[in-house]
Amino acid sequence: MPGLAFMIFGALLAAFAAGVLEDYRAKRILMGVTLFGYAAAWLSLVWGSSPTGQSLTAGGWPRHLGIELVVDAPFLAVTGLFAAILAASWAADQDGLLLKGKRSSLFLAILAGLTVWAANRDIFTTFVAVELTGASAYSLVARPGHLASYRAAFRYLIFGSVGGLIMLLGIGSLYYQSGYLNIVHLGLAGAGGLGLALVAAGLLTKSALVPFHTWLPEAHSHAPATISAILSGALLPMGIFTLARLVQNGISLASGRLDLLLVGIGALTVLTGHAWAGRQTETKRLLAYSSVAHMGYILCGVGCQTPAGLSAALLHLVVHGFSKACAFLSVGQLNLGGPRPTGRPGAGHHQPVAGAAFTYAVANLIGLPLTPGFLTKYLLTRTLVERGWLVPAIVLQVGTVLAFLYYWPLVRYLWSPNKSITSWACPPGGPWLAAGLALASLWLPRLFSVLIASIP
Amino acid sequence: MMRSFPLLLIAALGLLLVFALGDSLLTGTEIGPVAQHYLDNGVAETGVYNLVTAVLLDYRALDTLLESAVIFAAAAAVWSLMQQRRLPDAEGGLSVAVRTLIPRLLPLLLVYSVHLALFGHLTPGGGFQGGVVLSVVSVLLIAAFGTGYEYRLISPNTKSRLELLGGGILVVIALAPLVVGAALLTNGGAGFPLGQPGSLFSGGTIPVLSLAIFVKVAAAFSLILYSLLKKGS
Amino acid sequence: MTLAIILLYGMALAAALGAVLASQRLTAVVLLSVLSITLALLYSVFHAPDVAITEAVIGAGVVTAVYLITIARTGGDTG
Amino acid sequence: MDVLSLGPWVGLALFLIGLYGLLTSREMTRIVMNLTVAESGVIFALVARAGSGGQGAPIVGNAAGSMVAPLPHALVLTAIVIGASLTALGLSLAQGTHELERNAGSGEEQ
Repeated sequence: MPGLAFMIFGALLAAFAAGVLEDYRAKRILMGVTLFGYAAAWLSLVWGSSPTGQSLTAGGWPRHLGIELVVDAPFLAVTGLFAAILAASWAADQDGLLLKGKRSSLFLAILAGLTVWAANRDIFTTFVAVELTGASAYSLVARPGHLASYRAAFRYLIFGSVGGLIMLLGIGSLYYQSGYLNIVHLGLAGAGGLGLALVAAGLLTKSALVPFHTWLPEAHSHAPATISAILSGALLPMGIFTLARLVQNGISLASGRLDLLLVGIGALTVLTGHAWAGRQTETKRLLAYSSVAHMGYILCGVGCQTPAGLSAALLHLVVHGFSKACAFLSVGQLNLGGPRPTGRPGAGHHQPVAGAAFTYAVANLIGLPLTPGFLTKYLLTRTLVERGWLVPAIVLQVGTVLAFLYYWPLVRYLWSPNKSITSWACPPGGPWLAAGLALASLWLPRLFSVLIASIP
Repeated sequence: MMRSFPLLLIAALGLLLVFALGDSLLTGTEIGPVAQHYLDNGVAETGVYNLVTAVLLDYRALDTLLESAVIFAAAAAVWSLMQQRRLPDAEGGLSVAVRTLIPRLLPLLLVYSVHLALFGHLTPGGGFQGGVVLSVVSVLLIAAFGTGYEYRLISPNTKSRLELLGGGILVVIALAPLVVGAALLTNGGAGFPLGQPGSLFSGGTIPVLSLAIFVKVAAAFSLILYSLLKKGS
Repeated sequence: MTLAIILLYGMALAAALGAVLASQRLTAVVLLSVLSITLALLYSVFHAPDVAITEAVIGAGVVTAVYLITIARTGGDTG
Repeated sequence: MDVLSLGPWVGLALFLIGLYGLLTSREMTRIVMNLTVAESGVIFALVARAGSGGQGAPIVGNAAGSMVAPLPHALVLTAIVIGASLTALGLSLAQGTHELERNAGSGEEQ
């Protein structure tokens, strides 16, 4: 599978090279070429993929001695998501925020880190990949000259580092229980217990699950819109992704019900996220809290510990990633960022494409019928009901109603008939991109459901 | 009550951790199957005497590459955050005693850093440690002669290029085994000569990786120190 | 040997407590580098010379330098 | 009781001391320092647990008797370097915040 090696090391080499470039246009081209090559390598992996997934170990060792990398349906699903989101925020970066200083290196390093994070089946390499994406993401939150964003970035860094430390402690426990670091071997050796609880606590901090979510609203609302799209859509759910890998390989608590614990935290997060989102007056903060809620949905699916639950969670991860990135990017376009009462009513009439993209993304996030978001929420609810857990299933529906209640005024405001503002500059290209993302999200669930259905 | 709340929380967490880690991290002496394999077959499979280096640069070389990427990312992040700042021109240059002491210390540190990087596969040390020692040299230069001197000696642009050089070598070595159809980062298995264990030229790609990391880490850490030394307007 | 190790344990814990509780940032930085050197000695006792070198070079060297620079750049010792 | 087997407990204590500092400190540089203390604790626990399993460093030719496991040492080296990078990053954010606060303060005075 040379495609995987090119995805990882192509992004890494481009990140190193971007550190030397000074010229903005050269950086822009380098980033574009890298994303294009990444997408090409991804396609080659999709064509060559087998239903059971393929595995390789770096260094050619037996997998317990080296670091195992796998290309399977979940890997392809999330890396496709990364490529699309990063390409969209690259193209939507009108004011060159991603090009200042060495930020383009950080952007590409995030891509490399996320790819390794998705591919590896080694608990310590996961830690290193987590820290690589973290180290690249923290400072991207800080906008030059913007005090609140610096504070948010620092808070993000501290929470991320403490989460990483707790994860490291858990990794130590798992390793000394069994002597292995490979997830499959850890599962076979029966490692788990409270070591897993520590690793899970670290991962759930990275994914902002209640009660470890307090860093997220600050970081995601103060960051530039292009960065918020990457953080919310691509980076945030990866903690749960790794947790799903652990759970899938039979690593479990020694006593107590892991499934109930995860679904409980998930349901609590859904309620908390929606409740706080409804109280926000600033659109980006609202979207940030909505991300918290959606991490809860995904965790509910993982907590079911059934193939149906896991694939529903993965589908929801992909749909949420596309919709949330689309929403953040179109908010940047529509200038909906300010406090709602002083924003611009009727902005949708002036920028119909961006307005439509935002409206569609919101419909997806609420889970209105006929959208992919509806499909994934339906699958999650069905899995919960099949397991006999009615309370979390009802919580999910309550969440949908709450989401509708707080998104509705926003959409109505966007399309309000007040056309008094005659014009303001609309950067070319951006709205179409957001619309393209929206369209892509329509079809991807179908594609991936075919892939996922083939998992034994 | 409010003042003792953090203490209570920590005590509770401590109890929980003792309970959680009591039978794994906190007690026991067994080595485990993977580490035992490294001890038994490490020298034969990788050709180096220092088994920690064998794990770092051969068995788990991907971790190490990513780790050097973390340092790179941190350096790029610090650089971007401190971009608007300028070097203080007037600052720098300590007392005469320090100025005469440091030039005598420098050759020693230089030799030590290169030694660490070159002999990391035979004795304790390696590219990371050597690179960090080398970056301390640039701090000493700044302390003794001021930022301007260090800037003229090796400018930040040169350091960035050195980072790219080190990173480029790492990526080339990582991808080279694909040419012969081996997995990425394969060392002995892809035909790199492992040499006679215990000699300077042993371990296939390991010494080369170590040197590339040496250059990269030294450049990255001195970029970090340089950026942090700059002053706001 | 046993006594020396216990002494090092005590020194590490005392330095850490001091660094956390110190009222001045400069004191805390000095205690942090004491902690690093103590830990480096302990690592060599625990048969980990590689880790010992790294901890000495990074913990007592670069990280201390970074702290000192930051304290100088953020208004000296007022925090 | 072997005094070496106390090592991981000391590491855990260092971790808890660092966490206590994190809960009680407000100033940014101090927060990063406490993070460093907590991190040293975790790392020391990992190394100390491996160190009681043998009589020599994992370097062929130097060891008198059985060697300790090299894997934890390699993991810990990675963790130390990552920790130092993040410390530098946190401190640069602290410097940037301090500068912006100072500028905001002087702006209000004028």
